[in-house]
Amino acid sequence: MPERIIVPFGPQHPVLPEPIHLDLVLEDETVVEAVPSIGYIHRGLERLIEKREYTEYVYVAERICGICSFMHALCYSQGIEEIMKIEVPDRAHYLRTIWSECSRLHSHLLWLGLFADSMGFENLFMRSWQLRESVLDVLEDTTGGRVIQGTCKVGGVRRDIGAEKLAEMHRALDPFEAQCRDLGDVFLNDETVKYRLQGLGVISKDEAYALGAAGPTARGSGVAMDHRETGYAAYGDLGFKPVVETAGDCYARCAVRVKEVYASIDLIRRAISEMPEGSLDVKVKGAPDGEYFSRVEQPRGEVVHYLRGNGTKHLARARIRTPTLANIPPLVKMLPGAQLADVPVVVLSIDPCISCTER
Amino acid sequence: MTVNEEQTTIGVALEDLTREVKALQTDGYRLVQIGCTDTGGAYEVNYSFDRGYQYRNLRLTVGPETEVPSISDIYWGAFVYENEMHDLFGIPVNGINIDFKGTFIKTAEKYPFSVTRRGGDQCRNA
Amino acid sequence: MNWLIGAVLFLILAPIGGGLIAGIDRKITARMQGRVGPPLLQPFYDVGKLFEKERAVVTTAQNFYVLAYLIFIALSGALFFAGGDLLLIVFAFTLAHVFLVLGAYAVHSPYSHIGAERELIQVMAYEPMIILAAVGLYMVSGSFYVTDIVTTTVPAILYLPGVFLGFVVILTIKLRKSPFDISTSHHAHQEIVKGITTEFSGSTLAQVEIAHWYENVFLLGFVFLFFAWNPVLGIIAVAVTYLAEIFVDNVTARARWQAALKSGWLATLLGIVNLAILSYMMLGGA
Amino acid sequence: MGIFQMTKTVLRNLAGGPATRQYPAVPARTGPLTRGHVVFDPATCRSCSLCSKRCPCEAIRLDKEAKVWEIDRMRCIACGDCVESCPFGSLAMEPEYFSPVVEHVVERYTITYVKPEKPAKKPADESAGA
Repeated sequence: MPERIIVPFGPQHPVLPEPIHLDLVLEDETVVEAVPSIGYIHRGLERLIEKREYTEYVYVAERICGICSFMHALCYSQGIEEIMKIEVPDRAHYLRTIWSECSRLHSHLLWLGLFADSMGFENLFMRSWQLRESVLDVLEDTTGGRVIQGTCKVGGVRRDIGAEKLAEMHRALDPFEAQCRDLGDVFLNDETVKYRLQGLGVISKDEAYALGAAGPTARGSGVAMDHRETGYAAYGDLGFKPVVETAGDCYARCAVRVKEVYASIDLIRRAISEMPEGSLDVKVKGAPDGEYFSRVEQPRGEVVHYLRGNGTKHLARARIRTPTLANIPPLVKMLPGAQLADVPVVVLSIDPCISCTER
Repeated sequence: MTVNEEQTTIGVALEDLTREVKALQTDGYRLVQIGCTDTGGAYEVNYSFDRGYQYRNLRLTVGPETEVPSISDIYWGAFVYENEMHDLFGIPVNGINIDFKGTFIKTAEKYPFSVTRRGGDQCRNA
Repeated sequence: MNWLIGAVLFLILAPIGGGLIAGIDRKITARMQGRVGPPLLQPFYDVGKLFEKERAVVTTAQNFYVLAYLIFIALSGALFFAGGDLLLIVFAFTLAHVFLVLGAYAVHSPYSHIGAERELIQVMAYEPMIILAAVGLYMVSGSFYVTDIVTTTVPAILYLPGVFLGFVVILTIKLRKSPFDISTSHHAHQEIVKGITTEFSGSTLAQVEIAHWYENVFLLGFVFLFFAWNPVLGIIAVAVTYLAEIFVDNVTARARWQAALKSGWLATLLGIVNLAILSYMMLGGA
Repeated sequence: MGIFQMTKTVLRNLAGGPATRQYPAVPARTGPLTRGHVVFDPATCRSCSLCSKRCPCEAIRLDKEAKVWEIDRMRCIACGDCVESCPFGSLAMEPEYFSPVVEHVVERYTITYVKPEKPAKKPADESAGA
């Protein structure tokens, strides 16, 4: 039997700027076992709900993650609205959809950049982030924040996007899509990228389903599961089909995200042209009493906010299951058999967001 | 195509847990999450499952020191949630396939969400 | 006396030239990536800062090995510019890398150990090709001495296109450029952190960096040999080759070590085929 | 073309010049809505303390007796909730980011608002800004 060595990976590793620790048991350069551990930055945000009024917790929920921030706020608000039976105006639904998809765009472009970096393709990394910057500019112009938008609230949204800005965004979409397609072509067609990704970290459809994989990790294995299909916010009006790849390897997971970038651009375009007029929010009175499992599709997969109110201004419990936590078991199954050189690629292919996980 | 999401919650007794979970697995449900809520002296443990956006919850109510059987032999991926139950709430879980024995989530304080600790840890901001 | 002047000039000017080349490299790379990039003299600032750092070492032996690495790299370059024997130069060059690998093995860090293993694989990948290049130049000019190769009037590149191409491939390994930056890269974003140089710090790391500058100048001098019959063309060829390396660095992902080894040997094969045809032609012509 | 797919982008970058800016020599891009930092106007504050109640991170403290309004910049997350909740328009959000500091200072203001002499049914024209 070859000699085994243990290579620590993380919690502070330059290729993965997230505090997850993996003990990699190696035989030569092949991984035989990977043991993950987290909890380096646990913040106890779930307990903070007992000290904050439910309307203010939106800002805390938004700060669970710096990338899916808007979607955490959206998921939380939707949960409260469901418990309190609040009907949100249509325009708020559409604005929420636009900001959600902008967040998805910036998250996926960020991920594509990090992914390129993990396989040593610096130029592609720079290009992805350069494109992401234009999405962030739009977010800053419309919400006031680059990554923490702070525009979602219980009962609607806090800000409107003016007709002029909407038209400008609509005009900018076509050139932006062309640039994204150039970028996507590199990810999907470049030989060196394919050589690094194809056949790596394969997880079958059944396995992905049984392990409870979420988001692009599941869809890359052929599980057609995307919470946007349930038609929350304006997705029901806009119509939506999940992007599915069947190979189940890192290349498939990358392809899912690249195609979701295109799909998001398309959704934004349609949401802008079908934007209804109307009010932005409804007045929220009273306090939530009841419980609800609110679910939203984040860039990384489905997030679950379990909210439970007891008739006071303070909720009794918020439990947040982030997609990365659900994707850790598939990751543990993917790693054995991979080369050490491929470990960063495999780990990044689930798009780990540890700060989400350590809510 | 829009699918309507439905949520149902059913209570389950401790001794029926593994049998019920097994039945759900045979029906093709996937495990979404396991989450605990403390209800003042006891815990509610929600085992959430999903099949085609139909959401089902098994709700187990246990006392502070009650041992809960692991479902990780049915759903392999359950170990993350069960370790979390143990590390944050101090609920002993029996027979997890990958048992981190309290080191999965390394918090400064042991069992920060445990009911027996209530009142002891005041939030600094409050 | 000419040989001494060449060697001394190399020892003094190569670090300056190598640093400038590194600075230009970083600037061009930055522009290819749409960045502003660091100032031209940034590599010198970096090395200067490294020398000011506190000496923190795990095993003192590593300092010795790295110093030996620097000395032998400088020696092989000096021999080259003094017009010495190519075979001796290649030997000194290889020995230098053995010292670097030993330096990395001297510390007990998994990252630097794996980096050292990969460095050995790289040596395996590029070594045959460097020897073939020396043999090819001998076949064209009839001498292993750099002085004779430089003064020859035969356009070596026309006889050795395969050997030159093969040499360019292994140059990517030697310059530590993507796709073959497997043992260490210029940016620590790698699965083995910074590979072979992970555990070197302060002045030791500065020595590695200076050795790298010497090495680059030496290797570009090697490229020049293929075009020695026309010095102007030679300098243009060196610049174009280096630009091509930067370009390749920017349009490829990092390969696994298996691919690096395979490419190195494919390059060697190309060189062997070239030499076989050449010797057949020479025998046929003779 | 499978190999060297990136060529197009590389050439475009070479021709188009850098896309980055040399921050902080060149200031960061901000929009009119950018939430930079909160500014306080002590002349209009009527000590209603809504801002400190609404603040999700308890960065604002108000002492009605001493007429002191405090903000802890290190706690403030610039969400803008206080600005929206202020009924007198004493708070505003400026788009510039607060410059980094090396020590923890709590900014303190003394409220200079003086109640008008006689309640002459002053119309509430200073409604909430932002």
